Amino acid sequence: MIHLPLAHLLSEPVGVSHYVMVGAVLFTCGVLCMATKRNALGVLMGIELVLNGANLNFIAFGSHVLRNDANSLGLDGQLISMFVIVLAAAEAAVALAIALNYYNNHDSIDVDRADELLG
Amino acid sequence: MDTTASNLSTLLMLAWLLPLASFVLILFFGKYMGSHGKFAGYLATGALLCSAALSFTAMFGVWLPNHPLPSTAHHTEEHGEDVPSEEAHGHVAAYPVEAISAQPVALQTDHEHGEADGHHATAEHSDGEHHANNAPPVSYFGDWYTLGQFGSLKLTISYYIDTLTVAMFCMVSLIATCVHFYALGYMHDELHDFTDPEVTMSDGEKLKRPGRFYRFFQYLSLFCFSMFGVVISGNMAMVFVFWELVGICSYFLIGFYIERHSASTAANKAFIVNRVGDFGMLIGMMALWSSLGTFAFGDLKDAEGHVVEQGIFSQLRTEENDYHLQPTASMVEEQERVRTQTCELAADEPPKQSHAGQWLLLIAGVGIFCGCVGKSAQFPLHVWLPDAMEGPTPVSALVHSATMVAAGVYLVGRFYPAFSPEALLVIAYVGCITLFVAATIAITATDIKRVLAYSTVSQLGYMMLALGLGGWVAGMFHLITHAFFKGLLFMCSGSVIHGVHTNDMTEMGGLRKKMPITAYTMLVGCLAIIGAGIPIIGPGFSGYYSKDAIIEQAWSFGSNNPHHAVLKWAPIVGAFITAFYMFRLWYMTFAGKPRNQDRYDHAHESPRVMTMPLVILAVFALGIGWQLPFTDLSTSALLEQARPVGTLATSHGEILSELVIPNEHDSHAPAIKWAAGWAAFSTAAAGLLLATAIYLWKLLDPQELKQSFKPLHSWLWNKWWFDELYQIIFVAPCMIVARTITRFDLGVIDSILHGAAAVCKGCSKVVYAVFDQTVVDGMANGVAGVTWDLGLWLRKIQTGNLRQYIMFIVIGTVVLFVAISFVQRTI
Amino acid sequence: MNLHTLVDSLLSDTLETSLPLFRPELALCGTIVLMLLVRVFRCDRLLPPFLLAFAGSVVALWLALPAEGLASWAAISPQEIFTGMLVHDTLSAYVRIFLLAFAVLFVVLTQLTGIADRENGQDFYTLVLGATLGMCIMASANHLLTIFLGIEMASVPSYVLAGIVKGRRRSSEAALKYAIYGAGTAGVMLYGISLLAGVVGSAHLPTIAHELAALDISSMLAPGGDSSTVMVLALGGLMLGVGLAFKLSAVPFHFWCPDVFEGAPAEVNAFLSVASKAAALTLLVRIGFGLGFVHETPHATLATNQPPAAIAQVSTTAQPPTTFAALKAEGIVNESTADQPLSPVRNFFVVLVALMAIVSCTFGNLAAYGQTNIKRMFAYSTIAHAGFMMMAVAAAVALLGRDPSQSQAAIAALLIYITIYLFMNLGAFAVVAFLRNEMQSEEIEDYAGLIRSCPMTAVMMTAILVSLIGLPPLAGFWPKLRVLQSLYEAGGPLMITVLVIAGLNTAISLVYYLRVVKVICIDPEPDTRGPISLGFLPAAYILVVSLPVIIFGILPDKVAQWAEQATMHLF
Amino acid sequence: MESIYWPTFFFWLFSLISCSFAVGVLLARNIVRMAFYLVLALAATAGLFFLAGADFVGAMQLMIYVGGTLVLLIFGVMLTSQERFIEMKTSSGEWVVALLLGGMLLGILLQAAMAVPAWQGMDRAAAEATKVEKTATPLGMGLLGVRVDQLDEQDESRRKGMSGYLFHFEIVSVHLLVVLVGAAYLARAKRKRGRDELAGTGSNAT
Repeated sequence: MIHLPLAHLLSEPVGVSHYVMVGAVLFTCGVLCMATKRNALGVLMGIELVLNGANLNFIAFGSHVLRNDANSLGLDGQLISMFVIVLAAAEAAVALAIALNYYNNHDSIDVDRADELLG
Repeated sequence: MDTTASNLSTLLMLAWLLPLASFVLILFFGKYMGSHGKFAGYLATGALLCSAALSFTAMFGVWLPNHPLPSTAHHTEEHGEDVPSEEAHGHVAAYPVEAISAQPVALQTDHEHGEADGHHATAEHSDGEHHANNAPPVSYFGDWYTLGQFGSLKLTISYYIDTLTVAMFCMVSLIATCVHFYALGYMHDELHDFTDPEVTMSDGEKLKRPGRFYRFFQYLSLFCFSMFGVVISGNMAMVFVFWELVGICSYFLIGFYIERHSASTAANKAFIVNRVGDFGMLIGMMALWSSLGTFAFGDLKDAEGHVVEQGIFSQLRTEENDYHLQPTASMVEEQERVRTQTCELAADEPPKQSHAGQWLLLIAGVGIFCGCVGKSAQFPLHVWLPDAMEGPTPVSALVHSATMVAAGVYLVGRFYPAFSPEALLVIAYVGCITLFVAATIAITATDIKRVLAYSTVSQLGYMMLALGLGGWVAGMFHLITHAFFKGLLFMCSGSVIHGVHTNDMTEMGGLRKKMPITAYTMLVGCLAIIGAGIPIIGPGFSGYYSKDAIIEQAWSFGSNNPHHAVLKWAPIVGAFITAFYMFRLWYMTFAGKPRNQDRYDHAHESPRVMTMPLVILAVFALGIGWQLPFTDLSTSALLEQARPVGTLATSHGEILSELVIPNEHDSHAPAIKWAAGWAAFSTAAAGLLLATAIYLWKLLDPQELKQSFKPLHSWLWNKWWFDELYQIIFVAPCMIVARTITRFDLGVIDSILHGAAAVCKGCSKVVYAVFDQTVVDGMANGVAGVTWDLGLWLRKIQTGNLRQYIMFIVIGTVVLFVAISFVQRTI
Repeated sequence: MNLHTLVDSLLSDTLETSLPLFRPELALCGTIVLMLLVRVFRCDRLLPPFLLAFAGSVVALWLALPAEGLASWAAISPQEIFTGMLVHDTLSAYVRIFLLAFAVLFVVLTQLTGIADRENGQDFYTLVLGATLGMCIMASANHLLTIFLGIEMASVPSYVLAGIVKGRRRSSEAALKYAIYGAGTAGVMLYGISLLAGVVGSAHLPTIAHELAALDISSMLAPGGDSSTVMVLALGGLMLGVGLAFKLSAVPFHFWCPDVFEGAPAEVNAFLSVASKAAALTLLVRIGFGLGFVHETPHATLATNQPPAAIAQVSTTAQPPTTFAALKAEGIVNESTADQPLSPVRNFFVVLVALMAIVSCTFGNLAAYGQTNIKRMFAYSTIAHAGFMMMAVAAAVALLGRDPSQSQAAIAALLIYITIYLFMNLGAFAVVAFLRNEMQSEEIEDYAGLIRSCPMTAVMMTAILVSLIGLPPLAGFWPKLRVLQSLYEAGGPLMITVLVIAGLNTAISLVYYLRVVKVICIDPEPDTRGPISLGFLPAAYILVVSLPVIIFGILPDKVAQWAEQATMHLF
Repeated sequence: MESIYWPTFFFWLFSLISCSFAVGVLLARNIVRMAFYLVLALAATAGLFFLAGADFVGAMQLMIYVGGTLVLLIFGVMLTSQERFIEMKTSSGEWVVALLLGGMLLGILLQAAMAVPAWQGMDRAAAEATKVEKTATPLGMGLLGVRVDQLDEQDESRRKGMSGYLFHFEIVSVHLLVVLVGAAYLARAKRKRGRDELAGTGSNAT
């Protein structure tokens, strides 16, 4: 019988590490999104990704399914991530309002147009 | 046993001397061998073919039957639980080193416990099994001929044969044979009167001269003889002699087109730079000889097998001391004598016991390594190798990528038992800097051969790094795989140059359709050099196995020595850059649209005599890392057999007490293997993707990039300003001194007469200029001015661009993380 | 133990302990809600937003003051409230008074400069009070989520405040930069928090300190130890530091600061540079002391599972020890044994904060050189001062394991600094705001010859600028001296380096502050400028706000006394 | 051959979707397409939440993020997309710098993710024995300040760290109020500007 490593990969449970890696990818994508998008709304989407990456960490650290020892974050993880979701929503609302205000003043949503303040 | 020794030494001696015979014949009769010595080529090629046959006979006919490789199946049965599941199913030829290493890993654990207590606590561990494992590798040492005995100094022509020697013979002879065949085609211009398009005479005509076909092969034969000599040498003195011979051949070959100014300069440069390194090597040899009294590597035995004279290795790593490196009593004495003499200390002051003899050992090790720095083009003596590309391409392929430059690495590997951990650290750092510097320069080079030359320097850095980190097999393995794929790459580039008559990649493009064999064999070479393979489980190209082994060793080292984290990251970064510039080269040459239609139209595939070696080498570049199906034979298993004594142990620094050179088998621990494998794979893939995005998909515009990174580009384009730096530091002062002396000679009297007056005048001027104007005024104006300028300059960082600010968050975090991890250790 | 005791303890903790101690913040919440109601029921003619905000902040300040005057501070016992989410001690009480007092002064200032007219007054004051609320929470945070929440609550309204003048391009640009930079650093900080909490398994600061001590980091760092876990901890700590550095505008996370200061109105700048910095520094102290120090006996009422009676008893009987010796005698501080496991944590903190402090201070002072806009110059000055204040925190934490009484002195220096900085910066920005209203300009060169047009303002501005340099007769001298003294006490190569750089920076800062003084006092008046008359109330406001700069310079003892009292219960 | 452990399979599935669409957001040029990818990435993350046993948070993620925040963002897209088409292309140099830095950051973070021994997975038997309980009730109680999971915690010192979140639950509402007032203020149409100019900014230094 052929013993595919892929099958081995699928037959073992994943750990917190795996979740944190996914979180790291989301986080990095988010940060890069913020750093490369010239559309302010794209930047805001990057923020969402960043916060989501961190949130995934909280969920993973608090999960009893992934890690069953005394030192896990427990319910705190989920509670914190709920607050993060709420705070992210609030932040998104304000940031969007600011972006709209910017758009009204600059007639553009390009963040590279924000170049009057420097030095 | 005895017959094995004599058989081996005879076979290899023949293989060694055949090129010499060819050289002598061509030297005397070359001119008469056909028109322009056409027959000389056949003679040299034939000699090399015979050498190759003899080498392979030595390997497969004598060595392997007498020293069978340990059986993989047997060990997995014994230690099955240690090995990841894919190994349990032997037919997945996943990773040969792993399979072989299974046994020592298990044994090593108890070995290390003993070592933690100190070097002396190992006596009780010397049970049979332990010893069998830690015994020196099988090697044959003997004298062929004693040149003379001067007091205690005995100069002999001796041999030291172990698996590494045989493997090197096979590798060198195989590649050399391929190159000879290739050169038969490549050098056909030399078969008739040759017009050198790059040399213009004073009358405006191009230089016309008779062909030098036979002379080329004459040099090649001499080179092969010297190279074999380095490999088979049994003592340092003999190594040195052949070392110099190799250098001379290199000089001849680089300067083959001696009429070209660039070629003769390059040849001179190579020779001089190598001398700098050899000077260090001589110091190292003196240090060794003055304290140990011998140059020989191995122990000389009489007919009954009793040791008559001890070699370097067995003196430094005695059986009683469980093969740990320890300076001999004579070394301790010597160091102490030097110390008391130079420091003028009172003789009754007690000797420093802590570092007894270690400094001397370090000097010897670093001295020998200096020679290797020169020969293997390591930083800071790497400048000669790219210039050496002035030689014909077969020379580049054989001498400057596969063999001669590898001699430095080989010597480090051969001399390995005598390097102290501190010396290894020096080696590792030199390798690390080399690999990085050269790789970055390769990014911007546009001359196809120069890209490959820098790539060679960088790969040699990899090998040195691996050796310095304790990865003996990893380094040697990479030496062999690299020889194949780099030889292949160079010959492919030669084929391209032969086809389009230019070295400049900006004039190529789209050649894939015109020269398919070259293109796809070169693709194999590129994939091999970037270490393409399926991570963790394999299979992959040959570079995949050796490069992963190096990176694993680096990670293993990094986790033991957090202070030297840069050594852990350098090979990863190097892998990224390597993948980028190699595929940049391939895409620029073979993919896309032709940049110069004229050259494209005239391009053609090379003749069969040139493409056949390419195909042969491509097969090796693909498969030299594999385990031979249904056997236990693989390159790494062979090398494992030659592993120097004592390198299985984790060794600790004496002078730098926190330095740990980890046991190489530790690097195959699943955690390290997994992380390092993925890191290597992902960075290489990222580099490849970046190259593809820029040069194939054209998502990013290279011109725009060049503009964005203008300072960086010019920094790299000018090769980190190394040549200019050396010009300023070394060459210019020499010139000035020379000129000064000349002038002094001419005008001694004048200068004495006018001197006094001038000095007085000068002094007053200096006082006025320096003190009054600079110090007094400068203190007042300068400090304020400097801070003011600094302040204004700092404003420029605040660009006003929001996205750059975001980028600075990332930079700040990363930089602070790095800074904190360094600063905190020092406080 | 069952659900009942849990609920009981929650009720007693919340109703009896926490809410009474949380009254000032509740007053702020009430004002915010009231302001919304006033708008909903359209009675803003009756209750103008300014009055409401002023009354609300005064009430909050009054509630925050100790009941029996300043003498009764000693009666404040350090305790955790809201089941350990916040900590209430003299430090948080002091900073809260500071913040609310600032809020009162700030509300008056905005009314005088007229930035919050009746149309958008409700919005403006809601945001100001909301941000102040967040800062109060930052100052007493005791839990990683509270830290994040506090920073968000302080920052998000500030983003809007930066763009409060809707129609201006620069204002909207400033708001956008502030918001996006802030959101980015908040994300990084959150990730760091998650790593910290994930390794340690708790988000409650004292518990984290406890767990860190149990981890025994020094042995993990030794060869063969689990150094990779320490790496994760360091990364988490660093990323948490990024969020704080953003609030502190410490280099290299300061990029928002000059742009926002230039784009936002001067009043908002005063708010950002004083209140926001004070809260962030207090939070920095909280984190440094919370993670670098294990409380041997837990705070009196933190254990929610104790029966209510016991809580009441403990909180009444516990006499707060006043000296370090007493603390030591009671076993609260045990310098040799209890703190050793945490010394790597402290080292990390100190190195990180000291590095950023050095760089911020130097960078801020140098970059301020060539500025032409006064707000932008003050932005860099703020960065430099934040660096200086961070040095005090670094010194305090460095001294923590060795000499807690000196450590307290360092924190006292910080508090004095913050307090005096309030008057300096509020005064300076008030002058800038009033002058802007008069002459429509914020360029330094337009201030030429101000001493002849409005001498009182010019003199006060000069006093403030000289005080910002830290020259002796004025108040700014004392805190700088004390910080330098703490650095000297802390000793060690790093701290001495910091000391030297701090001294050099004082000299560097001389140039650009004095340049403004020169423009104001020596340069001739331009002909184009009309007469400037600030009016009585603005002039009086400037006088009131900046007089303490002179008074505290001559009589520094009072502030020092408050500050020293405020640091009493850090251990 | 061992049978497939389905949670792991779904983990790889969801994480693959999530990561690849996150990369999609990063690489997409079109803002609408970005929003769409973001929806998918976030929804897949919600799936990961479910897999980790956080059912309630997963549901919240779907509702608030995917349902709420994104609708907000898409509103923004619609409100601002009326301008004439301007190419907002990021230059190659910036891309390369960003990718290099991002790679470094990712490397550090991934290394951190793999570094802690306690974060490695359990073996299969232990994982299958783990009981997945519904978390909505304890979460609700936790928000009200009663940590019912404190009851099973044996370790005294850890129990103290398990704080109730009543405070945050209440104070966040004030925060949301403030934030909404602020957002509404900015998003409101400009009114007469005379007084703003005079008092608010005054500055003609534009």
